[in-house]
Amino acid sequence: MKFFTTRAGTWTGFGAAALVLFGLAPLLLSGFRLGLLAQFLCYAIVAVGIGLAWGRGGMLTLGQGVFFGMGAYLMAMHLKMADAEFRGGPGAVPDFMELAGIRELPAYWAPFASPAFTIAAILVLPTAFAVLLGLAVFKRRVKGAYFAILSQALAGAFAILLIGQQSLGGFNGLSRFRYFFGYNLDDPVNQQMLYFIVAGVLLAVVAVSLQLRRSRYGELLVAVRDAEERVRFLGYDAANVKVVAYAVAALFASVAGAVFVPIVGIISPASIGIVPSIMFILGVAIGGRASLVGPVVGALAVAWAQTALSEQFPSAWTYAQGLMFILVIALLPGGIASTAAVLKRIPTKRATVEATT
Amino acid sequence: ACGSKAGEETAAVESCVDTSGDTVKVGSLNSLSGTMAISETTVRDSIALAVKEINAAGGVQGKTIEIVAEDGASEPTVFAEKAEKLIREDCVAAVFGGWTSASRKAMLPVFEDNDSLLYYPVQYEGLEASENIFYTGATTNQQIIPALDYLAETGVESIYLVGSDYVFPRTANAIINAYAEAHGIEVLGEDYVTLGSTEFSTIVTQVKSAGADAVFNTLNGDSNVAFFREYANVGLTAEEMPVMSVSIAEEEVGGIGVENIEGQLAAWNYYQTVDSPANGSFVEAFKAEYGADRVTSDPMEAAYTSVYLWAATVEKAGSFAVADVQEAADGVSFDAPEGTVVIDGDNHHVSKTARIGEINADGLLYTVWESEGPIEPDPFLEGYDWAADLAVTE
Amino acid sequence: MSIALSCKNIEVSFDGFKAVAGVDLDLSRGEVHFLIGPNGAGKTTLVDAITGLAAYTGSVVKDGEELRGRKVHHIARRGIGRTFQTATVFENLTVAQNLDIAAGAGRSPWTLLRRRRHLPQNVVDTMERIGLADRADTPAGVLAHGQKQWLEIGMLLVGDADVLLLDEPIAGMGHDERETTGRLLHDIAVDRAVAVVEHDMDFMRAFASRVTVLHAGAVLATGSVDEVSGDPRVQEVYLGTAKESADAATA
Amino acid sequence: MLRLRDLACGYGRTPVVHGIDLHIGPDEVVAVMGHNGAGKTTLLRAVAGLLPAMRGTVELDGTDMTRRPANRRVKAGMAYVPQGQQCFAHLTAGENLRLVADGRRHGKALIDAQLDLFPALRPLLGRQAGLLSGGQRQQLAIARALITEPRLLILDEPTEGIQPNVVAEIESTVVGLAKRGGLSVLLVEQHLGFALQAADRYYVLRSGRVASEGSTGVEAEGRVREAMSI
Amino acid sequence: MDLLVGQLFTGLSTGSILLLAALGLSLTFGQMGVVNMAHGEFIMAGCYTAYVVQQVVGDAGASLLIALPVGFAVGGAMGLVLETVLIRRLYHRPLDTLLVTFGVGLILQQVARDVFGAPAVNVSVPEALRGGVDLLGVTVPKTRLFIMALAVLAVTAVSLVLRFTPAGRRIRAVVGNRDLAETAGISSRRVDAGPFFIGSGLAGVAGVALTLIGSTSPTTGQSYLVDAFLVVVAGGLGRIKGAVVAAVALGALQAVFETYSTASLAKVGVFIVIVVFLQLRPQGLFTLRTRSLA
Ligand SMILES: Nc1ncnc2c1ncn2[C@@H]1O[C@H](COP(=O)(O)OP(=O)(O)OP(=O)(O)O)[C@@H](O)[C@H]1O
Ligand SMILES: Nc1ncnc2c1ncn2[C@@H]1O[C@H](COP(=O)(O)OP(=O)(O)OP(=O)(O)O)[C@@H](O)[C@H]1O
Ligand SMILES: NC(N)=O
Ligand SMILES: [Mg+2]
Ligand SMILES: [Mg+2]
Repeated sequence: MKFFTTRAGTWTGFGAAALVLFGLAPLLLSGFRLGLLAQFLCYAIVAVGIGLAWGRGGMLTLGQGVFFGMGAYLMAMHLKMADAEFRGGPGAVPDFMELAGIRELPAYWAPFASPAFTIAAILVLPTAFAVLLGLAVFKRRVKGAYFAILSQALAGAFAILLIGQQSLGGFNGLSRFRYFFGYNLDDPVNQQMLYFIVAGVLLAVVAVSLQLRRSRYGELLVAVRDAEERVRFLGYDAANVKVVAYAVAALFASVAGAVFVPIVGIISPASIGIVPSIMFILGVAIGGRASLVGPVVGALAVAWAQTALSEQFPSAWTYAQGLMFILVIALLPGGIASTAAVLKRIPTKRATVEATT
Repeated sequence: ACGSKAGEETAAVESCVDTSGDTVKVGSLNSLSGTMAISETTVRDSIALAVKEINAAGGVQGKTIEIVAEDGASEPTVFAEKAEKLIREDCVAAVFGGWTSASRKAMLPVFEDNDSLLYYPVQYEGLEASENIFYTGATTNQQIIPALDYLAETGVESIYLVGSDYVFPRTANAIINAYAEAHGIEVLGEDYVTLGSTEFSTIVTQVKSAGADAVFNTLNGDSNVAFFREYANVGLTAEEMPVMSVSIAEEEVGGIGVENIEGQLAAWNYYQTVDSPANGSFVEAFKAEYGADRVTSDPMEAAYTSVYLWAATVEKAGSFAVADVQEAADGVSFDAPEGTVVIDGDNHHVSKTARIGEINADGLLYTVWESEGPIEPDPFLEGYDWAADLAVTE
Repeated sequence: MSIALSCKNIEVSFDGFKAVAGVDLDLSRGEVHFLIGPNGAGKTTLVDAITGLAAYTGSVVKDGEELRGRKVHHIARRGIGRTFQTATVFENLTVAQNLDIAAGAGRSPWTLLRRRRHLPQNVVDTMERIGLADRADTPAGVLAHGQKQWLEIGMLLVGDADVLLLDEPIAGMGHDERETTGRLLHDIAVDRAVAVVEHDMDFMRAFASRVTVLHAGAVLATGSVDEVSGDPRVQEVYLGTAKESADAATA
Repeated sequence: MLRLRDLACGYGRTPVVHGIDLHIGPDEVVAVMGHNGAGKTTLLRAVAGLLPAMRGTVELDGTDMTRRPANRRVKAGMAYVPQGQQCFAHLTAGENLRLVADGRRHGKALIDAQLDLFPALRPLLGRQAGLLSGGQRQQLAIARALITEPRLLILDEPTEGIQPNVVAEIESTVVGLAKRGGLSVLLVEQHLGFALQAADRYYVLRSGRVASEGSTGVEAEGRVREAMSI
Repeated sequence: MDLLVGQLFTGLSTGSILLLAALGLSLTFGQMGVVNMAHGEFIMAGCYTAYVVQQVVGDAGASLLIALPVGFAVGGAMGLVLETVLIRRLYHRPLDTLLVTFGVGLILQQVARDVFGAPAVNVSVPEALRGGVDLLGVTVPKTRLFIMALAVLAVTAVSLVLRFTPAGRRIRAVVGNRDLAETAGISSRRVDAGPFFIGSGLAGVAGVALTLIGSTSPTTGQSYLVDAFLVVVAGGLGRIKGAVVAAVALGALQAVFETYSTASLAKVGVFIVIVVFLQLRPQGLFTLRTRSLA
């Protein structure tokens, strides 16, 4: 393990991951399974952000679905606009609006015809929202379970809000995307391209997270997690430290949502409410919140297990899923990432210094 | 290595359906977990029943039908994922299932891109027609409009609209508003609650004080229980202010408690009590298979029917190939429990008999009015002048 | 000797109860200023007030700047550092990381986002000074009580605080450690103002340049060690010579 | 009274205390001294039952306590005052005392006895313990321990943070209780003077082992200093 | 006037339902810091208890009276099992309890589905509670009056126990500092089980009561969970008084929003109000301060 913390080790790790993602996976998996993997990688991107905010920063963000959803909806709006434009020329309204009886393009949709604007919005809007919300919450020192419950309620409220927006597809959400920045989405070659894009984004996100953890900021974040008040007495504004991690996690989730949309072909409130948000967290917890790759592994494992189990036992897989959460979290506090460590010290009872949650 | 760009043709996907053996696979895709499981598990059962019966009668094209079941988990993305899996990995000839419009909208591109078939068995808001979907539940002119006609006929001059906050109720209410305007009915209020919400104190108070002649209810699922209990408890009765519901079938009546809903109205195409030989044997077979205490309902019947319609179409086409099935579909009919249904080859919907039912003390619904014969499907309401503003043809 | 921090008429009350009732206090550079007084006299509360943790009336001025109403971290940035009655360090970080963080309140975002290549010189020096050089890579959580307190003092030193408010810094230390700590404090105080809250009178006698006695939220006496220890009122409420005086110790 | 045989304990897998033999006789006051980090607190936590023993045994009056949870050791007559002025912060001071007095025969009288001992606590009974000053909390903690009518009182640096005249008070109380009979005391104390004055015998720990032990007569101070400063 | 009275009543009524659902949480979450996501499923278990009892007893009135204590026992027993088997290992990892109990909730839902079937079942309302009474010109359903009375009773009982009994003191002590409680002679194991039993039992009672107005299906509990957590948070962790005020306030707020916009938007509105409110009172309505830095 020590090796991977060295510079050479880091490059080796990234190299191996790239080899698996870009070489092995496309070779071994069918188009459908590769598409599924691409979808799982989106969850993994969200997980990396949660690992940072929760594992390092102690903020249990039960509402990542909000940021994931923002990214996804922003991208979906662009795809719908592109689609409408292709079918009906500039100014045409997307198909679902016609069906809902909306004849006139709502003003806030218009800018999403521009790819550049869309990408900027995906990067900026959720992040800015996270900064505002983070400031409101962290400056007032709302933390721990309070923060968790609050962010959960946020996810619930956000989903409900979206359901009520007929100009965003309401309960059905947005679906039926045909083109992605000019490319046909039903072409298998383009679907594979999408997979490569997601894989690339994941590696980039992991790299950013790694840099943040190893930086002084990373140490500061842990300090804030463990003794927030103390940090203030050293002259830092602890709220700002937290806001940064929270915003970065939001950014990752938003990007993940944005790439999720062309891959899965639909975004609806059902994918961003309370339960999906908890699923994001579960992946991270199961993989190991405090480690760098733990969240990635956990997110992939949970998503994969979910698919595999439900294919095998369509009517009883919830049992297996529930059991999986219970067993892994109760027995492996550090997640999958800690398996080795746990095996090593089975004879004794408790970790010396327990990571505070 | 980039693929085709917008405007260019994408190479057609090869279907992997294998008909060389003596079985043929079909998918059954319903929510077996999550909030929608409450309704969709019943549909799974009636699909299985139809398949069992067809197999017992020799299968389709001499082949035994094999069901691949998947759980849509009440999530549209899962429906899309599982549909793709059924098509591409299991190579099914057709998929039966879906319930919410969101799940259907999510699956639609999957079926179109992979050129496969979905049989969707639930009444819905209309305004859709895909080559790759067969809609065997009612569209609005086979359910909502007859319900409105019935209310108008019985002298209702004002209504109050209550619905769950999602697409079907919103679209339905848009249609109702247009209808009401054209027919001089006053809409006194329109309220939406979150799916699954059980707090109806405010709404029922408002309904009561508005004093409409009738309530048009597009609530779905659990909310109905809370709504009708509250409704009964503030002293509102079916005589005083009837409620016309379009999503309450035999299953739901059990959960609401018949004492709270007796005498209220519903609009569907099928009730367990429909008096026909076909229904007699359907109900009997269903109870034999799943227990005497189970009831049959409209979506179950539509799902059951959809399997038979598929089988009949395949027999007519003499092939399982999607193109052949699409080609042969027009005019295929089946003597369904609800009466004869016929596929409309243009819009892939089926003709259906509309029925207004009243809920009786035994928990079953009894027909109090029915259309003269099956109504032709008109998903885009092209035959109704007052609806001209509502929808656009695709 | 210059006045580093000047408190005028500080009052802190909790739901009507005055924990600090009009205290004037000047802390000068070059002095180790002891704050003593019975349990509950308001010493910790006074420190809380100065560092922005408790709301108060009155005024606290450092280098001509009024600190009242400022946020905790602003006050810390003005060079006022404190330790806590029970040591609080970052348990999951190493000694070196603890100090590095304490040294970096003024760092730019850019520096923060980069990896620490080597420890800043003042961190290395401070580790030496507080006797934890050989435990640089030990997580602070496993340090003994006393070591944590040294680490806390060290964290103030690297942070360039020039007013240090130490709440019972030698609690739990053995005799030798007390000596070491005392000398350290004197050393530190050469160009800083150090205020120490303590109940250990031997320690106070050995190292105090100046003593202020609080009693029931107010200043009872102030002066040199001898002046204060000779004050009969101080003996009565605090030092005690016999059993009887304990009864008077109620705050 | 109390006998530790080859007791080892620690955190995680690393032992901090390596095989300690120690005994306390009836009505005896025994002081444990040692540098910061020598393992005094760790030892006391193991005696009190908050840390599992890795090896060895803890016996109280001949009964093996090694596997008993902390609360049952209290019922057997041990009372432990942990280091660091700990109290139930969300309860009032009065409730802190009543908590342990509940279910005891003369609960009220016991509380009163403690309040006589620590008169400073009387006016604070209605205040939330978490808001008390450090010294007030420490007094509360000792009072709480005494209410359980222990036969063995375990004190971890009890005078830390307490004003001098009350320190003297506590000292005489502890010694007095032991003298009066029925109470043995295991005391960890940094204050050499206090420790040697209060205790009958002493142990010096160094790196989790007993480096020196003996009685606290004349010359004890020299021996202790020597044992500690190596 | 009617509208105002109606609003007032609706607020109180919604509030008392929220309160009933949240009261158990204010023990398990508020006092013990356990984020029990299976609390909703305990409520659901209470609903099914009412159903089963009614199947056995027949008479709706008698079965309601029997189901209330039985529901308490069923919920309590489930809580006890959960505490003993899982939560016990997790007291030092409060946020992990959230994830584990989420898994438990999933399993319980599926169990309900397999035992009772996915569709909702009916629990009949006793004759005596059918219909409404006219109060100041509005019709108030008797079922809601019953629930209000039950909520008042439950709250009173719980706060008296916590405040004034030795058991209550012990609970608060263990919650505050387990090790210290042990050394004060309190068996934290035994004490932990107490609030968990009561809290979960209250969920069961809530479930029984909620059958009077809502549905009984495997997902029933879910609809109450998030709101119940919000009540506890807004009220201030572990403060029964806070939970009462917060429940009624949220209920009233919801009712007002609903009247002037839609019910769905009302949820969003309530959330926004809570975020704004936490700006003013970050630790909730009623809080206990301490001087520690933790
Ligand atoms: N937040 C608060 N609310 C109510 N009373 C408080 C609060 N903080 C402190 N007090 C009271 O104020 C008084 C002064 O407390 P403080 O901690 O300042 O004493 P101290 O001088 O530091 O005592 P010690 O030497 O024992 O640490 C005490 O009686 C304490 O109970
Ligand atoms: N929770 C813990 N986890 C791991 N190691 C610990 C823990 N607590 C203490 N230690 C280690 O055990 C050793 C002994 O600590 P202990 O607290 O017993 O010392 P002590 O003799 O009581 O010191 P002091 O006089 O400072 O209170 C120390 O080296 C410390 O690093
Ligand atoms: N199609 C429906 N009922 O959602
Ligand atoms: Mg103090
Ligand atoms: Mg110690």
